[in-house]
Amino acid sequence: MSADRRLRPYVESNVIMTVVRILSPFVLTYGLFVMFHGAESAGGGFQGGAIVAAMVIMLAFAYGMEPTRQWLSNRLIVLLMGGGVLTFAGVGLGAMVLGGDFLEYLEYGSVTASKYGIELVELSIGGIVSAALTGLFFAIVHGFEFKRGEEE
Amino acid sequence: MTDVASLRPLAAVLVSAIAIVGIIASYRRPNLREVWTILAAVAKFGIVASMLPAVLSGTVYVTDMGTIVAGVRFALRADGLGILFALLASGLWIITSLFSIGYMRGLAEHAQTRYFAAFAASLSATMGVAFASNLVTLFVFYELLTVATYPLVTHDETNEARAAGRKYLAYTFAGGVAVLAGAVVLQWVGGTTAFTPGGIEALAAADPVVARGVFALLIAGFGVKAAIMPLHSWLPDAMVAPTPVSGLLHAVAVVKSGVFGIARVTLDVYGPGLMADLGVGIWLAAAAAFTLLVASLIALRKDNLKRRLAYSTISQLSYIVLGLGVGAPAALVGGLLHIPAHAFMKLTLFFCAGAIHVETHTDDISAMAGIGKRMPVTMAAFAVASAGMAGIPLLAGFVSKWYLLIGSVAAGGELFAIALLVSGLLNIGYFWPVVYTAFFETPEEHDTKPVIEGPFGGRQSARADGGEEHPAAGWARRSWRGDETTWFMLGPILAAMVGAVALGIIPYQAWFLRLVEFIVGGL
Amino acid sequence: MIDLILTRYHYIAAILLLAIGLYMLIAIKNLVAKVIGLNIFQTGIFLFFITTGMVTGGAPPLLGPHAEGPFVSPLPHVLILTAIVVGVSLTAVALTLIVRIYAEYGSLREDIIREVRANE
Amino acid sequence: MSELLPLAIVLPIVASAAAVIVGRVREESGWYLALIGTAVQVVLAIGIATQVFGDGRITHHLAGFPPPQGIQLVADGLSAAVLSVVAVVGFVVLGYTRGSETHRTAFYAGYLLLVGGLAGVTLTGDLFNMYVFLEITGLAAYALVASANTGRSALAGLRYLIIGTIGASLFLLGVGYAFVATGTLNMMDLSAELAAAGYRSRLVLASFALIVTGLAIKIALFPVHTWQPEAYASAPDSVSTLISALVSTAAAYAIARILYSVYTVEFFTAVPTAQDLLVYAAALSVLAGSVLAVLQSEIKRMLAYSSVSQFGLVVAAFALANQTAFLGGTIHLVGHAVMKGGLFAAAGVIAIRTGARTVDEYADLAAEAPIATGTFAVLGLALVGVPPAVGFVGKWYIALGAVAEGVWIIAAVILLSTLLTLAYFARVIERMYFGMDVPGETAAVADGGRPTISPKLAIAVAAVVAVIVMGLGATWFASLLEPTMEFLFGL
Repeated sequence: MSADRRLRPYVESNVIMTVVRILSPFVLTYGLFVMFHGAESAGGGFQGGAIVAAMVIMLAFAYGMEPTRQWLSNRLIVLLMGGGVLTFAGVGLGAMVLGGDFLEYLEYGSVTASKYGIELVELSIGGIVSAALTGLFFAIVHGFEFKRGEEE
Repeated sequence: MTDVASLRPLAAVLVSAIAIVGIIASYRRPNLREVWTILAAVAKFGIVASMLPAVLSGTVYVTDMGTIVAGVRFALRADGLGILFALLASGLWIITSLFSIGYMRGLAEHAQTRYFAAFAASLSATMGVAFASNLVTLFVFYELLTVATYPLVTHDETNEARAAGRKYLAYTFAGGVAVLAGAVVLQWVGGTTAFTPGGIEALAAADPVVARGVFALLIAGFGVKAAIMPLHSWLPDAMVAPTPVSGLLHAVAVVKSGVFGIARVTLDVYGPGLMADLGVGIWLAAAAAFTLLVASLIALRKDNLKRRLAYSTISQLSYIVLGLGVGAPAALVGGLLHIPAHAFMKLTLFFCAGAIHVETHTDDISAMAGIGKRMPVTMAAFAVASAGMAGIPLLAGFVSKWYLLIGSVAAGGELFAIALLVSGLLNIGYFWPVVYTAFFETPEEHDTKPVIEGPFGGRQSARADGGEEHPAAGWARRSWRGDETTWFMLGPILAAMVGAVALGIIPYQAWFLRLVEFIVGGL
Repeated sequence: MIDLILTRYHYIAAILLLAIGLYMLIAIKNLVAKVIGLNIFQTGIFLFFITTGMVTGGAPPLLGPHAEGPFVSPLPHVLILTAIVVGVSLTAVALTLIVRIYAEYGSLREDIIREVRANE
Repeated sequence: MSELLPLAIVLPIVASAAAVIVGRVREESGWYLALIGTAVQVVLAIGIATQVFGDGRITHHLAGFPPPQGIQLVADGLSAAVLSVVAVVGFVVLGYTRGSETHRTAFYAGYLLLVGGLAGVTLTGDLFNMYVFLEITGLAAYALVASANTGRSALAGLRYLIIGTIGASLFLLGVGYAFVATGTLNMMDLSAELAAAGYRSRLVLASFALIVTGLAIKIALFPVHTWQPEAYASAPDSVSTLISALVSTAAAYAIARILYSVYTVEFFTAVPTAQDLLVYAAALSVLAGSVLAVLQSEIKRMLAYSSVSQFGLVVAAFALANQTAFLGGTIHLVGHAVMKGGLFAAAGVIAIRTGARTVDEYADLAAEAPIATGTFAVLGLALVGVPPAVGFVGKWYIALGAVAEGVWIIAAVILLSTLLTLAYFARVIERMYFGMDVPGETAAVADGGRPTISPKLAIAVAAVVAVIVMGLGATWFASLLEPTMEFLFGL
């Protein structure tokens, strides 16, 4: 397993690298766009997170696994995951603190406030899903030095 | 029958349980450990004896500890039958613990702390069995008794002992399951499993098929420990245990808890009346009669002394079951009186076997020619006790057999009376050779089969392994107590023999007959 | 029989996917193929769920100023969204375990692994 | 006071996330966060239990939506009992992980996720939500089983994952069929809608069969138990203690919840064949589990097969569908969790102190590890059903329920299970105490090794005490459960 890590599994091709370099900003913004929409229109954290994760994996294919892995430091992935769960729980528990049930957005005052609440939750879920998927992908690619995080 | 709430029954059960802690705590100092056992034995006997006069005058001590299962009280009741068994077991525990000390030190046995702790545990379980107020509480202590006696059966840790232990566990747990099944169906049919003198009324109303089924289950369950014929084969194998274990447990505590269970079922769950209507009493008596005859026949052939005594226990226990099965008042008195009678006599015999094993390391009767010269007092006690077993007057065996005979004739069971008499003859058949070869023969001109010629037994039985040959000069006669056993063993032998004789001559004044008549009267 | 197939074809497709998935799980020796089989098995169930939400002639379930008429029921879609994420995370954990097994036993085929373990 | 319910689920998951984050900063913090998390969980569980046993069921609507649409959390007597066992065992077993090999934060994150998932399964009132929590529990369990860094545990983890996922997917398919038949997923609503949809309709029957098969795989009943022995045997001792006590227990609770809250007792009266099938399959599991357990040489595999047999007993009790059998099933469910957890803990201590892992290596251990073998023997006998321990009380009620139902074969199997369990425990106890070789002869010997108490041993001893106390306190627990049974049996 470790023997073939030095070998580059595929030939670096400029075509893919340029296409990916052009595509990535648009796909990432589209992913964010999907994450934001969840309250009144189609969209949501899961799909957005999946799109962002797909883009990061495409980057890894284009620019090689190891460089992308070094670029995406482990701490960022863990912070994104942990932070996402804590914000989701925070929004839910906040509603309870204000006297409503768990995740009762109307407790946050008006309808718009609840819309923002939903979008905040969608964003945190997007963060969790994208971080989890990229983290797991790199764990598999990297062999087994880094113990996989389980909190999908 | 006025119930008096008191802690004495619970105290009787817990005394030896506390002693276990003391025994294990003082595992470094054997003498202190033995003191714990003696103290517990005396205290337990004291508590039980203190309840005797009140019970004879009709009061019943009850300790109620809430419900163990919905609708079932976890309570200990010291009624007549309970006191009879408890008095017997705790009394004999005193002399048996003395004997055990002599025996274990004589043979320098291993794991003595475990031995004495298990002994104390089995005695507290026996008290629980005696004082249980309903079938479920009886089952609780019945299972605990099995668990407590298992270490004693497999004490020697040889392959043979382990096999005997496995067989013992399998049989007794199977019996436990049968009792549990009976109790469950009884709770469902009769609504209660509490012991009520004269039987549970709701049981009479239940349909006969289920009632007979429950009776079969309960008798099979207790029958395992009471060693009724088809379920008996664990008892001879358990003789591989040290002799005091065979003495108290297999002649007093374990088998007696089986017979005691059958007594509870016949007297306090069904009652003689209902047993007669269901026609199950006859089947029970028939099984008992079959057992007592066949067991005596097998005993004739056994060359190992302890195995012969084991089969004699199986047949004697069936005397008791026969009495309970026949159901006539006199037979009930005979059966219940045979519990203490047989206990005293059989204990004496086992103690003698133990003393012979410690002093001369011989177990087989064919190797005991002329041993009377070496150990005259022990063999004299053996002779007296075996005479009692055969039912010779002025000894305990005669009194109970007398009542049994009258009862079975009164109830129209002449066949059972004949069976009892034939069994008496067979008893002589297998006890007399032991006494004869001990006193009237010398190792040289020793006739191996004084009574029965022919194909059964014979000379080719294996020599006792490990035991040294008799000394060339035969059992040279030395001073009176010469090399008898230490007082630790001789004392209990004589005490048990005196008990057997006392029960023979003055059974009423020795409380037991009075207690039995009080029980049978109260039905 | 024909109209049954014409009207119920999506159920048949779902059952086929289930069957294929199970077959792959049981018959194929390669561990990665088993995980793929597992995914196909789950996709079959997702297909079954999604198709139950279909309302002929229903409008997409979006409340807006001029939305009217029968809506396609959104509930199965929401459920399957969660189920997809669960499926993905299961596949990820399975693949990580397969990496460890490969590192330990040097093979991905179940029978070879059993031999390697047998003579360990 | 119904806020406790969501807290009991969210807090462990939040603690798990916090453990991951704090774990990056300080490596050692994993265990302490887990301690705080499970301690709070115990307090919440006791709060919920006192509330439920005080004044009946409490419900909580997530996000304020009323039941048919929104997800509803429900706690009644049964779920409060199982939740308390989950919380207490989760807290106690944590002490076990402290002593043993130092675990990384990922282990404790998985540990807390498992406790959170179990709390979710116990409290949820929505069928699909139960699938999600079953998967969360499963995921954490697969990861924990594979956390021992041997090849064997990775293979066992993968096998557990594949078979567990098939089980969960069948459960999901069953939920799908129920959803199609009725249009709702809330359990209370479903019970009414299913009755309206007709119990004998093919859709409802299919959903029942799929859900019960899926959960049977999760509980590891006989035909579909193949993942359990290898998973328990190769997992680290602390993990196998936790999982053997809780994961199957939660799945068995799920079957009870579905049999009584979703398909209710009328379903069994309407479709007696379903009841017979379930009861006889469970009885088969009792017999087969015990026979397989006797054949094992490795102790943990033997205990795993013993779980297969004991859960057969629990499922048979729930399938008998009368009050006494239900009570017996609940008592045995809770009792078995404590007994099996204690047995695995004791086996772990014995393995650490004497290195013995198989039955033959257990020869003559009484001298080397007196207290550990003592607790193993007592817990074994408790599981066999020797009275005052809780094993006997559960078996008594189940047998009484079976007899009251008139199902004699099942009553016989239940009572026979005592002997079957004895078959594989007596073998071990005999080797432990009466060993293989005959020890030397010593005069008036004083024997018994020097007993030392390590935290792990304290857990096994605590299990013994708990088993005896629960045995004696069973009738008090029965009275507590009375209102729940009235509600579930719709009297």
